[in-house]
Amino acid sequence: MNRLQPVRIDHTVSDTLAEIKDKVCACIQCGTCTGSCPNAFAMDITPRHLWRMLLMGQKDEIFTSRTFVLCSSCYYCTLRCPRGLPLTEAMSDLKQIAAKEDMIPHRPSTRFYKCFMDSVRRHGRVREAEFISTYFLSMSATDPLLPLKYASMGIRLLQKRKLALKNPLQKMSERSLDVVFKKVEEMENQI
Amino acid sequence: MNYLYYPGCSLEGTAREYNISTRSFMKAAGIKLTELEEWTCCGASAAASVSPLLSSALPAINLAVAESMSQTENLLIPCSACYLNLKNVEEKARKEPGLLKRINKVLAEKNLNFKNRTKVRHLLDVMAHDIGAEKVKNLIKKDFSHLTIAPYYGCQCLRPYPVFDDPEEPVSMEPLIKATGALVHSWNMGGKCCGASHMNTKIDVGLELVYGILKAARGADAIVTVCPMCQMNLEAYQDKIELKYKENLNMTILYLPQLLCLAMGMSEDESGIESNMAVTKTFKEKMKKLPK
Amino acid sequence: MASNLKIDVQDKDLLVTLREFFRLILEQEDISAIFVSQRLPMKNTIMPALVTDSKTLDRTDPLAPAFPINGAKLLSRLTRKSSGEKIAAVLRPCEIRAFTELLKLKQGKTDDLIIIGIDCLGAFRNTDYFRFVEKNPERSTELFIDSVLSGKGTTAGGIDLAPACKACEFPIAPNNADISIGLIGIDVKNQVLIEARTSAGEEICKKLNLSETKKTAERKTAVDNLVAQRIEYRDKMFAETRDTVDNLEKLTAYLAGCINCYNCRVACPVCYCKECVFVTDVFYHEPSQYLHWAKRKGILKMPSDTLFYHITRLAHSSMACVGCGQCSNACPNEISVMELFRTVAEKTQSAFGYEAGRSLDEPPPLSVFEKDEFLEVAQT
Amino acid sequence: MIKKIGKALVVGGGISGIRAALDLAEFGYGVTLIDKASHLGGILAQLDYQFPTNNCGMCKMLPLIDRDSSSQYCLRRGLFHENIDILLSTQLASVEGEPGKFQVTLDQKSNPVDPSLCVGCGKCIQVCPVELPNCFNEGLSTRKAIYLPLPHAIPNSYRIDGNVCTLCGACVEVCPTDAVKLVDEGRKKFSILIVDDELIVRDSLKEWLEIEGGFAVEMAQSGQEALERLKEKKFRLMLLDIKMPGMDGVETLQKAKEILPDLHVVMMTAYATVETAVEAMKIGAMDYLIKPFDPDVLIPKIVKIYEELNVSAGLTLEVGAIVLSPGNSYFNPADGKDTLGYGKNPDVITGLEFERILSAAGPYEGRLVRPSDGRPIKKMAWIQCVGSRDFQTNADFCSNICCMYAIKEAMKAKERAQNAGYELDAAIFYMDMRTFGKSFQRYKDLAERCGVRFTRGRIHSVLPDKESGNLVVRHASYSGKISKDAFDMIVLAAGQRPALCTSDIAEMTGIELNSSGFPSTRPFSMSGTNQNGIVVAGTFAGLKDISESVTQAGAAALLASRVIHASGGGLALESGPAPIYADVSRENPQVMVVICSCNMASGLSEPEKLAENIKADPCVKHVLFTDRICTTSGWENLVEMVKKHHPNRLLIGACLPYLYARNLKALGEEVGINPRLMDVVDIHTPGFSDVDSQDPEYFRSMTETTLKMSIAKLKYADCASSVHAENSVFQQALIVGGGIAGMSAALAIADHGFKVDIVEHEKELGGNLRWLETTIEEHDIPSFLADTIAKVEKHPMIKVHTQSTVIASAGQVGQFFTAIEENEAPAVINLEHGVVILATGGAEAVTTSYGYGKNKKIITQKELAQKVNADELDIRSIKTLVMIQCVDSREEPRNYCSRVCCASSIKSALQFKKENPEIAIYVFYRDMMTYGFMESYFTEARKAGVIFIPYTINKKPVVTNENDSIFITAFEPIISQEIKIEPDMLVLGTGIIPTLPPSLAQTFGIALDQDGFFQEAESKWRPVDSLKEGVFACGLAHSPRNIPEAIATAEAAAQRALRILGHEYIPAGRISSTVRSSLCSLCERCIDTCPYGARTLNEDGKKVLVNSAMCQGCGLCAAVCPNSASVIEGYPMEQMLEMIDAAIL
Repeated sequence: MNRLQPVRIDHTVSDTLAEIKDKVCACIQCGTCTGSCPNAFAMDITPRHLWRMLLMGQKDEIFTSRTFVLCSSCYYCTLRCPRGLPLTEAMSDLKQIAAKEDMIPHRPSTRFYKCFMDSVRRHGRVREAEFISTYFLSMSATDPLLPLKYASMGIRLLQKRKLALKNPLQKMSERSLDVVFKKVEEMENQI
Repeated sequence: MNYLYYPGCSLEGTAREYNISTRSFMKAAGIKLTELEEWTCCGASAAASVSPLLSSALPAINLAVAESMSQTENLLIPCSACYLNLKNVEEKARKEPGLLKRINKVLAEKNLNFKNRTKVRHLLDVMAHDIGAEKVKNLIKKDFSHLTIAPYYGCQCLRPYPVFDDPEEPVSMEPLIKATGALVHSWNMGGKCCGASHMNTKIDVGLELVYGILKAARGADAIVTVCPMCQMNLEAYQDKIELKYKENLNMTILYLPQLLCLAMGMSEDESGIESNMAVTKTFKEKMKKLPK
Repeated sequence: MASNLKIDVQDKDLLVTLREFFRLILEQEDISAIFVSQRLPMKNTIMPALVTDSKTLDRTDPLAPAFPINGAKLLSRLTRKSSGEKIAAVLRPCEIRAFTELLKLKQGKTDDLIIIGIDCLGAFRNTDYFRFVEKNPERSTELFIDSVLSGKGTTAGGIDLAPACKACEFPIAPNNADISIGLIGIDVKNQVLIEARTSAGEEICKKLNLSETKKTAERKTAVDNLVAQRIEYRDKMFAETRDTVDNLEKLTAYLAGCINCYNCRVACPVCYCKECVFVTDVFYHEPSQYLHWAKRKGILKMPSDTLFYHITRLAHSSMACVGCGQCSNACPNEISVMELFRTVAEKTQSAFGYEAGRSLDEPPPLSVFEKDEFLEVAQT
Repeated sequence: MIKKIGKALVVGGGISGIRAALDLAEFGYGVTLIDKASHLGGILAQLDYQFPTNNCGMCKMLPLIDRDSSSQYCLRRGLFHENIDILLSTQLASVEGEPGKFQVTLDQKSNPVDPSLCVGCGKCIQVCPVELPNCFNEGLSTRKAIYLPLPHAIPNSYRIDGNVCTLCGACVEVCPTDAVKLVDEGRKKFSILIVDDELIVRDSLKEWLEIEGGFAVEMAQSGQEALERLKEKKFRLMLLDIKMPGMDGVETLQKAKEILPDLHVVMMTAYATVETAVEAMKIGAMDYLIKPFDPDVLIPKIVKIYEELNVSAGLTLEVGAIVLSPGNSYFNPADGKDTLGYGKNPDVITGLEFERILSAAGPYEGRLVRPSDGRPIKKMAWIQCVGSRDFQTNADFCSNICCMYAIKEAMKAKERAQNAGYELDAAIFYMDMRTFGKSFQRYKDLAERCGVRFTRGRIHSVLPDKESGNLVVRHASYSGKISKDAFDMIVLAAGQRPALCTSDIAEMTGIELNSSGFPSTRPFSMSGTNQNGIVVAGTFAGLKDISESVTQAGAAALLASRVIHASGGGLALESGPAPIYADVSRENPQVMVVICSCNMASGLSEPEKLAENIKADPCVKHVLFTDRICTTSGWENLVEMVKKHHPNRLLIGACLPYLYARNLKALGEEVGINPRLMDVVDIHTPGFSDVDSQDPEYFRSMTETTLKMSIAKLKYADCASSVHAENSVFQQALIVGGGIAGMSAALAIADHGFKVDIVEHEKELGGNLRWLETTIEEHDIPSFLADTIAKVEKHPMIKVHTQSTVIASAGQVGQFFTAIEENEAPAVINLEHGVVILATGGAEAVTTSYGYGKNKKIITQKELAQKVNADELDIRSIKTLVMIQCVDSREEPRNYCSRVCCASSIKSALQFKKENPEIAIYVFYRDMMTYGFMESYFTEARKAGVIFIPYTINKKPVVTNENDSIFITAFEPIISQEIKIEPDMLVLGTGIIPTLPPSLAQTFGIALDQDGFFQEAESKWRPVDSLKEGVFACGLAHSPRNIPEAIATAEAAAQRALRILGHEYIPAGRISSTVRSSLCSLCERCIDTCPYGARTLNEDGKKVLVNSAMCQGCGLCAAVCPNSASVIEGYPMEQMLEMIDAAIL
């Protein structure tokens, strides 16, 4: 981890991160989050390290790491943080940035969520079969074999009457939340 | 006691047996559930990763509908993810008045108004505290004293809001399990994370977490859950885990109301057990051979 | 600090050379008197004396194997208050060490004092010395010196050193002597080693224009060997004494001959009380009390309180005991007081890492409080 | 004894309350000291060991001067002082009036066990059927409903815990002296109304409360009916259901309160309507109960309410000032999100519980075993900051003392293990090791050398390992490495919380509370509140260690005393006549021996034989047996015996000797026997020390020996009734140093009407405050300083000597003669004064570290402050600022924390961030010492974006100069990388060094510590005294401190000085040493040995003198003197020898 050349610390933090930085700047680097995280074993840098990089303005390093996408929202860190920082929320804020900027390494996650939300937008409720197939489609350039990994699962779900296959690409339904999504987009773009 | 009822998307699909068993259980306990009219998706874990406002607006739509239906009744939610999303809005809108305004600006598109008056309740909370083990005990018809059940709570009904149970060492399922005569498996994995949507995006990480849980459950006859995502992660990947870790950890995974329905002597239709993906042979046999 | 100097021996006569050296010192402008052992005119008696007339120095005999009194006590009388004049004192190492203890007890001062230490060749018991000197009234000291320094041993005329001297591991003057005269391991036919150990000592030596010399390996080996030999004797003595007094009954028997004459106390250089508690009313008990005690066990040794006396003295003085042996010398009933004292002192002093007479900078252990001392006692 | 008119009330009898009470009492005021508990001592009653000595030393607080006016035994057992009325089981009920004239009402709880009858035989404990956790041992052992609240208290009598007593009456039956009056008529008069629509609820409640609880119960089935009943009868308590048809509970509550405003209401609710119940509490309900009810829970709860309401109110007093010192409470780690398993796992305990485990009187008699299975503890961890520095528990503060007590406990535990023959693995998990007090850092280093492991990191959860039963702790190192460690036991440092009574007291007195619920004090004061005449002491305003508590209690006493004095107290003197005793010095000793037989009835077979053996001594005239001497009637019997037989000496053989001190004094006055000729010996303990041996012969011989020893003691007791000469006092003070501490002390003394001389070597008063602008709380320093200087200069009793120095001093407490030299117009002035306070201050340390002096951009904190004050700094132009803390500090040779530098850095950082939000500030630190409520500023600084980077002593930041630029290269442990910063300015926190010249210390005969600060007589118990009585120190001369802390030491020192100045003569203690000069060899060992500096050589060096006021009669001089030239008067050698003779019989 040590680099020969010391990192020049620069205070100017990118604007995109400013809001998240505010959420965690009272951090005391106690490591409760790291010690609590069930996914820490799979992370390349620990959550505490991630927050520190955020405070030090190391944006590129943050997004080349896979730490934040590995957050499974178990809220252990939020529960235990002695400073009461909204850490799970800050993780999902990072995910939002990755989604918005469509960062390639994080596509499996961000696309997954996007397809899910598209399904919700269209029907008001999620259509599991539809959303899974659009997800596979969106990932086909990155991981064309992805559908195969889940094929047997699909079949088992079908057998258990857990997947409704009808009308996979149905029109906007009565319950459509399109207006809501539009309004949200409009409001969020204003800021 | 009557409740408004928000099943959520999963309970219409992959978790249909949760929906079935919850309704059966409530009926047996003499509780009337009124399903929310035209309920919509809460946004699951996806909305928060896409848009913060949307992640508040989607649950708020349903809370606004609930308010319009009843001033007094609590909103019962079996799915932990939905529960947390709705609870989150309830809590946040109370603390940040600005958010309430912004939400209502969005909800105006649907001609809805959200006042934040409905109390969001998790199914487990209602079962453990409003109904209570004493009452459940009276409804039990079968003796499960030969079973050991591992209670698995998952994350989102416990954290970040410790509403009805200890968020580190939860216990609220235990009296209910004991009411069936079964023993409670002693472990400390009840509140641990199952990996959530990692199973779809980072499957290796997800498998590692589930492996840990299943391994710790060894010795129990079944794990009971109160969350569709937990249920799915625990039941649907057992073969993949066997392949990866070279260990057979097959385990029956039931929803908590399913276990109670079975103990009340309900049929397969009423408990929805035919939709479960992991019910071991041993478990089935034990179901047939009850102690006298 | 110390500088090594020498004086040449005149006509191979060590005593004459030393006397000349003392004369030079006494003739120093600022020195009014010299305190040194003298051969007294009557009965070959050796006693310390305060000499102001340099002519009388030809009877000076610091190396005679006689040790009738520890000079520390006398020096304390000379220096308790300032006389306004300076004196020099020639002392054996154990006298300097005892004086050091007295200094710590404010019983003397060094402001107007030059301490001249001299390598100690040992001494006989008082009674032995008289037997010895009677045989060779003229050159007894020379005989003794020759015998010791030539390596023939300390026994002369069938008489050996007193046990205290045989057990003494400090034949060389301690560091706070201003000047130390070295003899052991030195070719005393030709020269004597003079060490100036303090600035006062240096100053005097400078005035005497002594030539420099080097400490030789021979001296070191000779001293080391002597000390090793003494320690061997001493440890054997400790072991034997311990064996003899390791319970109350044995100790009572050991001291059975005591008659409360308190000679040992008077002879002891570090027993400094003006009036000993044992001669006060406290120990003049009511007649009924003696009877009461006698009745309890059927017998009461008279004089009473003898054991108590020795134990009290051990408690008060063993920490300052330098092992000079005057107590044994003084006992009319031949009780081995020195052996008992040294054996106990070895324990009490080592418990505090203390060594009586070693350094003026070490305060008497019972006068200082150290909170981390004897923690094991606190814990039990 | 001289008594001043003027009285103070001290609320809370922990060490702070005791200190304040003693300080006021020693000055001469009357003090009423109350405590809610049935004993004094507060939390210290439970703590056996304190660092740095790792022992107790509470008795060191007892008066050293005029010490016969108070008890002189273990202060943890109890206290007695002529000027202090101690009221236990008593609470403050109301406060009216104004400063100088407060009317207070006190509530005193009655005890069913009559202390004048109880003989402490303990038979009641054996029969009591109720067993519950013993709070003295923090619940680690059990006790009965009838119990001794503090096992070692004196006097001590049993109490009944009314909350749990079932009124079964078993104790009444066995009590041999009818001391227990159980029938509580009160409960029958306590009428309860139960309101519920469900009949079954009503019926069962009525049954439980009437039959088992003994209350008078009536019922109503609706809100309407309840209101009717309330109009008819005055109920005390109403149990009210929430969900009822018609009028619901909340509405009923509102209306009921209109009818009976004093009615106490408890809501009854189902789980679902808990929130409504909580709402109801806002409109007047006192509590709520959740259905379904369990009688085992419900009845005690109602009884508790009854007990609380049923205290006997009504004792009223008039006092001039009130000192509030009721202590604090502690965070319960089981509350809220209990991630550490406290309350679930018996081996997870709090620090206080561990203190009880360490205690020999604790649940395991001091053995290091764990609660769950009694297994020896081999590996143990301390987890810091539980409920402190934790937003989750609303604790944006540090609890001040936990770091140090954790280290102490670890050291003590290691020592215990070593004594048991093994090495304990002790680990402390901490966030910042806050070793900010004097000597703390070295103590921590010592612990580290002793093998205590210090691991930085916050432990979030403790999980039991099912198989081993051990507790597993997971923690992440800075590098992110997760490690697991299993321990046998875990100790949690539970954080501070306000005392439970805080809000009640605040309401009564009008004192303000801070955002954390603790009382807040006035700017620049540790003790003054917004209410004049009402002051706070000890941990009431925030947890403090002993030393700080004692200091602050002294300051509180001073402020209280000032108000009393200002309102006229202290003007009049009144003194009682000295008792007259018969002169028996020419009579032969005639001892009367009275033996209390109640505790020896079973052990003693032949009392006649015992009496006969004792009588063998011709001095013994009477041997009498009686019983229950400790009861009032028993004592009266004894008095009759004395009157009948007229002995000239009295010996009592009984149980608890200390108990009789006051009785003997009274008896002496009544019958004319000097109390010195009376003695009480414990004949109970020696006889039963070997419990297994119930051999009557053994018991008799032990009793006989004990009595004979005491007879010997009495035979030789000094019967002269003369009192030592009193030492006159120059009622005037000298203060060296005119900084804020010196000025505060001067004002404090002068305000009491005594003259003060201030000697200041500079031209102006003010010291370090002259370059300080604001405090971290943003209080304005210059105006405060100007104000103080004006007060000093205008004060008629204060004379300021600027540009002056002390050149020589001689004398002792009460009588010092000091010469000072005024430098400007050279002149020597001679001063006579009774006390001296050294307030010589301190200065910022100079440094050559981190390139200081090589580049203009590198400055010290003081230079920064001066630049800012002089407006020489354009904060907006600074882009990057770096601060380095602990420069040359907390490592040898300057191995101490200077306490103010961290706060100072944060203060500047916040100020700069406010003026220039764009500025980047990096603070390199080792441990941020933002102790106590200062923590919130640390939080604020983080929130403001200041970046704090920890470094270790082995890896300090490196400063390099490159072409006029400076660079700081350092290792950032969390991102595990070297970082390099180019700041526009580097500020070094170099800390404080004392400026107390060693020559001055020598002049006044006091010692300095190894760092050159004032050496206290005892760091915890006598923090501002020197071992030499009459010399005190305060401010930075004492130790590094911030302004209010420095002022607190000044006020405490002033209060200590007033004790002496308040008297024209200092009375000597009864027991004092003396020198028999004819025997003295002038070896001066006694002078070196005397710890109180009471001995000196006279002018011509021919005599050792003893100052009888300073002598404490400890006897060290007598022990060190070989021929008894030094003796303790009244303890002749013959006496000791005969006592020894009796003992070895």
